[in-house]
Amino acid sequence: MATSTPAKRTAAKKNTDNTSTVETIASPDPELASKLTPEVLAAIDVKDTYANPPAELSDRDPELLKKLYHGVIRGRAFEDRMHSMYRSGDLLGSYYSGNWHEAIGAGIMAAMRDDDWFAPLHRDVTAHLMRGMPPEQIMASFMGKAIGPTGGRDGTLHYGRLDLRTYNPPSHIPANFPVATGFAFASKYRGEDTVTVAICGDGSTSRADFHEAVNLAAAQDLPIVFVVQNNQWAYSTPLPLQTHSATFAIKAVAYGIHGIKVDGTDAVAVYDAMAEAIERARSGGGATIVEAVTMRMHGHAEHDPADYVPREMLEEWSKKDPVELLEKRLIDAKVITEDEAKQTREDARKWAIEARKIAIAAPMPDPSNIEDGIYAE
Amino acid sequence: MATSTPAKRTAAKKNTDNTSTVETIASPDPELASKLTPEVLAAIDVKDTYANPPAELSDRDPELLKKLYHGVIRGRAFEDRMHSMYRSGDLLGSYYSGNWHEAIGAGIMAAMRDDDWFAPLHRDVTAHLMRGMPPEQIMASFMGKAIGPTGGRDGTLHYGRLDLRTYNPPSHIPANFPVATGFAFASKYRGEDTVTVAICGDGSTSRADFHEAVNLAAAQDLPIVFVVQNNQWAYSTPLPLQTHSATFAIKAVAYGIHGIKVDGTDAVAVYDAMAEAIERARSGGGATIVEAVTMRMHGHAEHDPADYVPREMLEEWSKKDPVELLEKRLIDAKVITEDEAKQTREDARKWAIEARKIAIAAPMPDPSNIEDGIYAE
Amino acid sequence: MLSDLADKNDYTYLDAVGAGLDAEMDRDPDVFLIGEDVGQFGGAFKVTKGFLDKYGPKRVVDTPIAETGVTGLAAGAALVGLKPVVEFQFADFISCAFDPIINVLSRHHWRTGDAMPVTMRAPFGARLSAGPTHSQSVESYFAHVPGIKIVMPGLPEDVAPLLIASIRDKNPVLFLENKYLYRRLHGQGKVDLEPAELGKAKVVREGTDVTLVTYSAGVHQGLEVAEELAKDGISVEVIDLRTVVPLDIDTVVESVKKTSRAVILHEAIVHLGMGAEISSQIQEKAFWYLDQPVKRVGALNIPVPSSPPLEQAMIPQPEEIAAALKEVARA
Amino acid sequence: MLSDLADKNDYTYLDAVGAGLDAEMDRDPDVFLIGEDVGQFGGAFKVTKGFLDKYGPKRVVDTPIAETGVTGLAAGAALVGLKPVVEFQFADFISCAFDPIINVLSRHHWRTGDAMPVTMRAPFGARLSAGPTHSQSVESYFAHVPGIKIVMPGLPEDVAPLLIASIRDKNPVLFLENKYLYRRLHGQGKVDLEPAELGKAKVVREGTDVTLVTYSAGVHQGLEVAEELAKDGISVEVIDLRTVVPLDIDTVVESVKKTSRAVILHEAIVHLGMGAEISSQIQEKAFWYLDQPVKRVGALNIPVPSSPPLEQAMIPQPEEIAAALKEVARA
Ligand SMILES: Cc1ncc(C[n+]2csc(CCOP(=O)(O)OP(=O)(O)O)c2C)c(N)n1
Ligand SMILES: Cc1ncc(C[n+]2csc(CCOP(=O)(O)OP(=O)(O)O)c2C)c(N)n1
Ligand SMILES: [Mg+2]
Ligand SMILES: [Mg+2]
Repeated sequence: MATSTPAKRTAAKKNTDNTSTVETIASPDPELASKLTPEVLAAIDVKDTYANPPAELSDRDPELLKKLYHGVIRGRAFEDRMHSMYRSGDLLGSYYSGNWHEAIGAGIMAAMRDDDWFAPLHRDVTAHLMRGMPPEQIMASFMGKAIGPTGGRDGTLHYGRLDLRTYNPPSHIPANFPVATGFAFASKYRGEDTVTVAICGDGSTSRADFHEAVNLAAAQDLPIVFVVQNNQWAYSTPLPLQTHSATFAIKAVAYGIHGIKVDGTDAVAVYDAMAEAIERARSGGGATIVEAVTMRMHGHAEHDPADYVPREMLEEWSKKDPVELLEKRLIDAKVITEDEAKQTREDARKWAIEARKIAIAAPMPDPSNIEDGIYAE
Repeated sequence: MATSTPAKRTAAKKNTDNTSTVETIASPDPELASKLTPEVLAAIDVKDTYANPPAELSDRDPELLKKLYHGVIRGRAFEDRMHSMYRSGDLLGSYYSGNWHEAIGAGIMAAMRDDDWFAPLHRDVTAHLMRGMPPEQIMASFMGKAIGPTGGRDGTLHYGRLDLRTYNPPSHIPANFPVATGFAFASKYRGEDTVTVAICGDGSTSRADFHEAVNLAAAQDLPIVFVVQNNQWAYSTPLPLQTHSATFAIKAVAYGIHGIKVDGTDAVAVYDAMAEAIERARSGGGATIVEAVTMRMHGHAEHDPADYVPREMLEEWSKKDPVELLEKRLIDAKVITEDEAKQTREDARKWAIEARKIAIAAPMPDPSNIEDGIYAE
Repeated sequence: MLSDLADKNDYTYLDAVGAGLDAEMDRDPDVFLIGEDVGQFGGAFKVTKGFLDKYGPKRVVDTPIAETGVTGLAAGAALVGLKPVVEFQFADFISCAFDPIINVLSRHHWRTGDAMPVTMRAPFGARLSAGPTHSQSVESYFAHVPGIKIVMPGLPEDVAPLLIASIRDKNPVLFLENKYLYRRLHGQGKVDLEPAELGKAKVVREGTDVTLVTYSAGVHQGLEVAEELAKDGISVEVIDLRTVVPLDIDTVVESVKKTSRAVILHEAIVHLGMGAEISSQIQEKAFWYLDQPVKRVGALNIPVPSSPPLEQAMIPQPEEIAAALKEVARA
Repeated sequence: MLSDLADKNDYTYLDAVGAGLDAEMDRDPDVFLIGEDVGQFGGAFKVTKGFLDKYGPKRVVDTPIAETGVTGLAAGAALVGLKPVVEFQFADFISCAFDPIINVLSRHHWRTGDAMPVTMRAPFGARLSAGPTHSQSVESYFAHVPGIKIVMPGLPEDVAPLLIASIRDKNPVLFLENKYLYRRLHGQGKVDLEPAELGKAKVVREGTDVTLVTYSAGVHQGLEVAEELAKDGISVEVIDLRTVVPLDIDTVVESVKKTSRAVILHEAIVHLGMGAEISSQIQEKAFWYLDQPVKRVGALNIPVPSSPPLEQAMIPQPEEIAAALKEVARA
């Protein structure tokens, strides 16, 4: 695989060829990362649970586990539907797949309260759905339909509803980060115990908005959790060309806040990390960067064949399907039965098909009033 | 001292009231900093020599020591002159004092080669002078005179000359950081072994330009050294309101590069840190953040009485005059005699007075051609 | 009242900014100030001196140097019901917040229907030998973008009413304070604290021969020159736009229909300055009334020079304004 | 030659960008490409496909997502003699580099005399249902700022000559590629690789009744509409500005002196769009020749909507252009 600078060519090679363990791949600089012993990490308030075995389920609240399960199943059903809608030409443009990100969305949402504030980006369908965004509205956003959250004014991945305490972000990544600090600022200003959760990708961490927002949140002691979805690619750019940081969680050190690195394909582990970080924020203990490691299993968007991603890497990661993994574990732990699982999946499939029907039937918007609303009255 | 958020009020209080040791003050978060044992720092490629005793001088090259000494003496003489010129109304606007920053400038310049590239900011007079910028040109810049480096088009602290391989920065801080990565990029592109040194302040680290530039330099393995002059204030803003990072050197971790924290009032220590960082960059070992700790002994600029700075803090730091300290050590080590020192100071005083004469005598610019030069031909 | 204006019958442009802020913070607990050095220091120009003591660090927030971040923070806080007033230390630094202002703040209401009541205060302008990156007129950077209001008071008595209206407005408002006027201009009586209406120009001098359309410092230059020209028998009608976006073109056109001649004056560079839009609209809406081409007077097409003789040559001077008005009025 | 154009007699607008870049990189070892995903991926629109293989990672540089940083890097590299070509993935993201472009790149030569040869390529424009933050026309954000050139080719045959001239130019040049035209427009014959002169407009259709001043996609809309109107006996002269800054106003004025009527067309929002400057200058320089007010046709004063019916209602359509030309020509 050819990459941009001679020095990084090797790094990227090392990084993307060494597909025997998914663990190694997940770091921008495995060599640096290997120096981070638990003692070192403890001293700098960073936790690395990424390589931990899946969390023990026996003493867990079954309701929580079911919530996670329903979340990822619906997320996956929705993703499947969107992929097929893309292929059949239902959408105006492309679709930004959230496959393999379902456990992150579910873990986040299961740990958040309804009155907490949410500032997502572009691969967070599972989280949106769990938060109450109607699936047909999301579909409509990708179809330019009048029933979309912006009535077709904005489109594709730019959805969100303030009544669901969810920000609707513009394209620029991660513009949601500074906005999220404003949500958290307001919670503190009003003396409310609500927490804000913002999400961005590995590539987004290189930008101004990431740095200024995280530093600002830390300096102001805001109740906020910054989630970095490390899916190892930013469009075609692999981790070693994006940053030389050992991990993304460790970037917390630069801001004097807490960091947690977690397996983003393990919904329960994500839940644990988020619960810890949210609880800390809620009780005045400051901000956390939660790095959730997963893999982008599709192109950046559906039009991108992603032939820059080594096949072996995809193969390796295909074994870590967060939905299958959770289902298997819940069945093994007897939280659900095989039949229940089958039924849940079938229900979700129908639910997504139903949503598509509504979205397809919905009208395109009427242009007559597009000049309205430039200013709020 | 009242500061901006209730939580930070305590932090700032702790920080600015605890003036018994200058060491403690120098960190945005002393509590976090105390967890950074040498082992922890070693694991994350950060070095902290700040609390070290002054370097042993006996086995040093006397030429180097004299170079540092002449550098700081001239720097101080120039600063003194500018302060008095400000008071007597010679300048158009204010002056941004570099007092207590002389050792940093001298240490940097003594470690740089003439063909290295330099991207300074606003308190770097000593470095500029050692690099060959004529003193009357700098004065002229603060006076709007035709002999200034921009002929009066730009003014005050916006000077620099590309023929001296020195960037002339705009006001926006630290806009010099991304530009510096371009210098370093060109060195690498051309296979030259020149290194770039960029300087910014503690406050500047909060900005977009700092983050994007340092991350970019790291990702591209550029031969560059980023110096953060931690003078503990950014205009009226104390460290705890600026960042919660334990130190500025440790921010290197977020970029997977090296960090060194050094006593910025010890010219020899700064030289050592810079020599190490520059040598590493020159030999392909990557970038370093060098945090040089000192104190801003005047207001942000001369018009600012800085009554927000606790008096005890200034008193404490007045004992760490980098020029006096170096002089005393060189006399003690018999590198120079008392008489030589006296003579050097007197020469520098005359030299600065002479420069002022030239600057005062110089004409104001002629406006007839100001529309020329919008475009290069 | 926080400032000692309560007992005085004379106030500066700067006092009026402080008084407006104070009144609105006093009235509405959702209003807060945020920016670099706005707290204990009271801001680079001391506009918010004393505010930290009165309102405490919760409502007077000193930030790291982070124009992008702080502007985004203000957007988030505004979306959930607070009313942030962001101070940029110099208007020049608003370039660092260009991205959030146009892509986060300006479009949000049109996209979603959610209000975005962020006020952005920024001292701008030349005449202080501050050079290319401390002297810019920034209104043209934003005036092309729908969804932002741009308020630029000229008269001291308009400052507080326009500022209060800006803070109460549900939209992102760029409130550009002419820093050269801060301490040079005085208003008489007590500071008026009744909100003005945004988007309404004011005829500040009536005249019959030629219309001078201007705003901010131009209002004072214009009034002075008009006074001079009156001696020559030229009657200049001076219009203070006060809000450059939205533009009160009706008041302008009405005047031009009367005088048939128009000159536009601003301190910003002429090329694609606000004068370009105003000139085009006058011409579109009052072409058949015009006896002469509309003339624009503004700064030369170069950065703002630092050295006084250069700076003066760059920005519009009274002689140039007088000459333009005479030429258009007499031709 | 890198692209397979060598053997073809037909090329797209996109091919021409690639051919121009390739020719200049081939000729001058100081030219390098830098941006997000420009290397192995060949850029979001595949303009630089194959470049990494031909020129290697030293000269085709994939970066982190850092528009501010990369633009500043380009400035530094240019100051010391290299010739960076920065690709913005979408022109919309140039907002994140607004600060360095105006405060670092644009003013540097005027301040210091040092050349700043940075070319910034950005695919811009609407018609792809890409919504408010992927469809902007960005020329007005920068046209007020002295020191930047803004090049906006419309005809496929102009693309490579203008791009090559931009790269060789010693100044910051914003090279705005209309992404809607990328694959829709074809040029005939071989790609012309002789540099054009920046700042020169081109009369692309001669006419006598009305002058249409336009650029980029407007050129094609204009030519089509002119063809239609010819059937009605209206003779439209179409001017392609090609470079909007510096503006070749002489060519425009010369034409208007002939036709006495002018319409300006662009895809950008009318309010403070380039049309404002052009209209003002026509009026200033040819007022006594004008039989009708100059008319501006452009987008509505709203963000670019995503959904096709809304987007179409926002941006200028042929019927609207025809109506404007008819109105001005016939009145
Ligand atoms: C400021 C800005 N620059 C560039 C882009 C184009 N862009 C959209 S998504 C993307 C990659 C994002 O990568 P990452 O943050 O890792 O998120 P992922 O897509 O992998 O989930 C890029 C470059 C953008 N949206 N905003
Ligand atoms: C982008 C930007 N914002 C604000 C300012 C105004 N400003 C100039 S210097 C300064 C403080 C800088 O502090 P620091 O980086 O610590 O450097 P120091 O002055 O202490 O040497 C500020 C806020 C600026 N120049 N640029
Ligand atoms: Mg990613
Ligand atoms: Mg400082």
